[in-house]
Amino acid sequence: MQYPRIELFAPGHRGCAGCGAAIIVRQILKVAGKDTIVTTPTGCLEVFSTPYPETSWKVPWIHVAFECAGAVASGIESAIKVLKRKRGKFKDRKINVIAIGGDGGTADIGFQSLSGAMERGHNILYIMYDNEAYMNTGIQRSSATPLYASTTTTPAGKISKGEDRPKKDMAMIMAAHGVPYVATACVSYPDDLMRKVKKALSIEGPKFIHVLQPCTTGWGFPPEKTIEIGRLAVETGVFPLYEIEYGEFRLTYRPAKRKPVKEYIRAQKRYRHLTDEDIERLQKYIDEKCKLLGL
Amino acid sequence: MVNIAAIIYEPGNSVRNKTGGWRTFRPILDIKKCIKCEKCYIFCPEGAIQEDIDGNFIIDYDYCKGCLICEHECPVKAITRVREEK
Amino acid sequence: MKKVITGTSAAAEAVRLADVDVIAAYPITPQTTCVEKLAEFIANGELDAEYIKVESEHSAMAACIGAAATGVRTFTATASQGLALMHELLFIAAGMRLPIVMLVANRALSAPINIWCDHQDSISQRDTGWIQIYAESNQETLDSVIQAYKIAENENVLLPVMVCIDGFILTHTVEPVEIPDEKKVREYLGVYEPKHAYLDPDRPITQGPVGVPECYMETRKQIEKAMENAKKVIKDVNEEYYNIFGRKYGNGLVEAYNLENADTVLVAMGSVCGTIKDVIDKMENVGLLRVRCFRPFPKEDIRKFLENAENIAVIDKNISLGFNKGALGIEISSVLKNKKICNYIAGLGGRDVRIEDIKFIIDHVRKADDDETVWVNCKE
Amino acid sequence: MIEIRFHGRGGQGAVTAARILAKAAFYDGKYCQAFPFFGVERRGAPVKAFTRIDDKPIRLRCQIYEPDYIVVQDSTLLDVVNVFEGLKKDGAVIINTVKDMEFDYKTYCIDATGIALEVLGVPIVNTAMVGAFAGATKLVSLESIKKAILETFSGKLGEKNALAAEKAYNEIIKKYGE
Repeated sequence: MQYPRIELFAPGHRGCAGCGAAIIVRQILKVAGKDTIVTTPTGCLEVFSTPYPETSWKVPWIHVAFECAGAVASGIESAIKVLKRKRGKFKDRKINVIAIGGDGGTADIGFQSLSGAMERGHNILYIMYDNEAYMNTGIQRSSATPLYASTTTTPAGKISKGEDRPKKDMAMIMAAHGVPYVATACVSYPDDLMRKVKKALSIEGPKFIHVLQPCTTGWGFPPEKTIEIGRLAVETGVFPLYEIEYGEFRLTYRPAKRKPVKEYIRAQKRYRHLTDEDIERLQKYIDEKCKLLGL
Repeated sequence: MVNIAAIIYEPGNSVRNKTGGWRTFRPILDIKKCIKCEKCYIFCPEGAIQEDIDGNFIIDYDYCKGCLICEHECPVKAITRVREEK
Repeated sequence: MKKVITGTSAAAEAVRLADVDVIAAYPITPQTTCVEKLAEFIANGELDAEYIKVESEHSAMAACIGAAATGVRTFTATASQGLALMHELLFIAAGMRLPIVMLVANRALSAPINIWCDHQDSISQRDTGWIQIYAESNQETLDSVIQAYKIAENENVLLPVMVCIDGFILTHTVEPVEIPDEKKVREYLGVYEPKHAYLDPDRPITQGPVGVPECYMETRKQIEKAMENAKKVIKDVNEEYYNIFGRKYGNGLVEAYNLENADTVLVAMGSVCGTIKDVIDKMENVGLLRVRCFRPFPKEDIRKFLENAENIAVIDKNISLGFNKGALGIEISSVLKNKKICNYIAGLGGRDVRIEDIKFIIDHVRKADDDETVWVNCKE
Repeated sequence: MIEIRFHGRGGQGAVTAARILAKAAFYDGKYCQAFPFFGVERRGAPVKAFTRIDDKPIRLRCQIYEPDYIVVQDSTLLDVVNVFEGLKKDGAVIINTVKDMEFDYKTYCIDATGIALEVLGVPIVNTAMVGAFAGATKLVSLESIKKAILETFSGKLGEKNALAAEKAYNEIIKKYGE
């Protein structure tokens, strides 16, 4: 038996067929276990998992607003501390406080709140499931949208190649907060992702994991390819997997030979406007980034 | 009656929402070919693939939305697709 | 024990006495001295609480929501721009039925930027589902914060409460305040033990789900019902508090002052009521109806107490731009039929409301033929 | 009701002086209120603070326009602001100066800077001025002033400030009689 059998995210949710976010949540909760409280900012996950009177969550869960998951998690963590200290509740139990937010709720509107929570040193784990755009509202660009991706607010057109800015590097920004643990992970590598969640939860203080989540609807690929696309992102070096533990950087996966970025790009509709020359430029950009990480 | 603050007190009660009706294609798992690598299990967005008491993986068609990640990821082609027909 | 302290210190003392568990706050004038005092209490071991030094008022309220939803007693304080920044979360705190208590040090809103007192900040949060209590003195500030927990945590209410005090006029003024016995207050309040909402792995509930059209309206109606319930609870708490601590404020919702035989009645909120009382003590047939609780709005009491008034002068330290009336003026007019009600916009942005201004208002309303709005002591 | 207005410069502790006076009145069994006039002034700019003292609870919340007393912490303020504005005809002035000044009001001159420099080593005159006020008006007792000062400043600093107040108090009595 490879994976824990515990299921804390129930079926019946309204996620798209092939939704990577749902897979990520299943994987997270398998390692986090029952003694976990989850907060989710507004976003796809929040919406598809809790249309009243139904919930898919089997752990205590709370949604407050779009831009404040970091602060909400801070409040929960502080309350647990107080309950332990003043009332003897949860005595000798480790209660995990996990925020699971999309890239919009994390890298954009929730960025300040997240930064505050990380800087203050709360014992929380923040997981960003990154589908590289505002999928909940219909594929608008976020600061996590990668270069050249076409979204509804950065559409490719006669004079536009889609998004004109490179992706914001959230993991490195979080690492700059000096938190004890930062990692990147991808839905397609469950062993790696689950090991990182487990490790993060064993560390006291603020932790951040950036998880890539290919989105069938937003990226434009058939639902069965969610895992394959994620794998391509990693194998091409578009999305390197690493962890930074107490400031020490370590690649956690090194492709035997990096695949051409073209394979990843051509598999998605959001990039279909790109010419071979465009992809060549992207390849160069990715090569440089990989070189920096020693990949 | 709506609960105070619309709090939901029944954990995981979305199970009453059977999403099997979403399917266009139905994955069929051939347990004879299955090598129990658990890929379909860990990659199913619905958690609709579970082990039965004999240790075989079975697909819960009440919830399977027919995304076919399982079919696509199966290393031994133990899962195949058929058109849903009414 | 009596101490000469500021309004913000009085609020902080109340928070200490209430044994609050989690405080999340961000500094803003003229509230800051409150959260500084609380930091001092914690630093000296006089209050055992987690103090989250958040990076904005938005996060202050979000952290309070997170903590309150985990089942502990919470407090924050803010003013003006900070309260405005919290706006969307105020709806959420009320919608999630979390008994958060907040001190609002009333201050004008930008632009132009102004740090001084008026009520525009809290009045602008009128419809968020928060109970609003306006205190007249530092003593009432302390008592109201303690009472706020009793009211907010009442099972028939379960709504957040903001205690509003006039910036500088109370926050930075020292005066004698009776500080009740800690043990007595803690006995009175007890420990907050929610039945409806708390995050606990042993009882995994979902808080803050998607309120689909089939349920949303009901949740709003439930809050309205809770507001209605709050009227009685606030009155009861006012009495109960009097019996234990020896102080009460009118009937809890409104305070009637010199209303017998009054043909002219001033209606106002907050610290200006003290000045009004001093002025009308020396006059004939002038009374004051102090609205202590703005939400829930005490319609019934207002009708009852203003029944015999001929000249009603409503003083507002806020303005509904485009309607040329203050919020209290609008609401009093909607509650009373066939009455002459003049609205006086006064004290915006820290403009002092002087004795002569009160005298002017009384004189003006008595002479007025019809409803009128007057900007008091305001140049063209 | 007695109303007192303090004039000082930002950083000289006029607000603290107003509060110490209020607390002292409270220790004498009276009701009191003290509040600043908060502007945007920083260190050095002219500032005002107010104290009210009464035998019954004080409800008035407006500023003080016709004070019974003014306390001028810095005589150079005379050139900058009209410190006498609204002062009642039978009101009095307590002013920090090395000179013997005469105004249209009963005037008490005190070299509070001298006392502050001697006792505290810094020219912060607020506690000396409160002591002088007590000596001049007898509205509050020296004991209560000292108690309020010791409550405001901890340890040695409190003791020194209480001494400064006492010196100023005695100085005024010596100069103007009981």
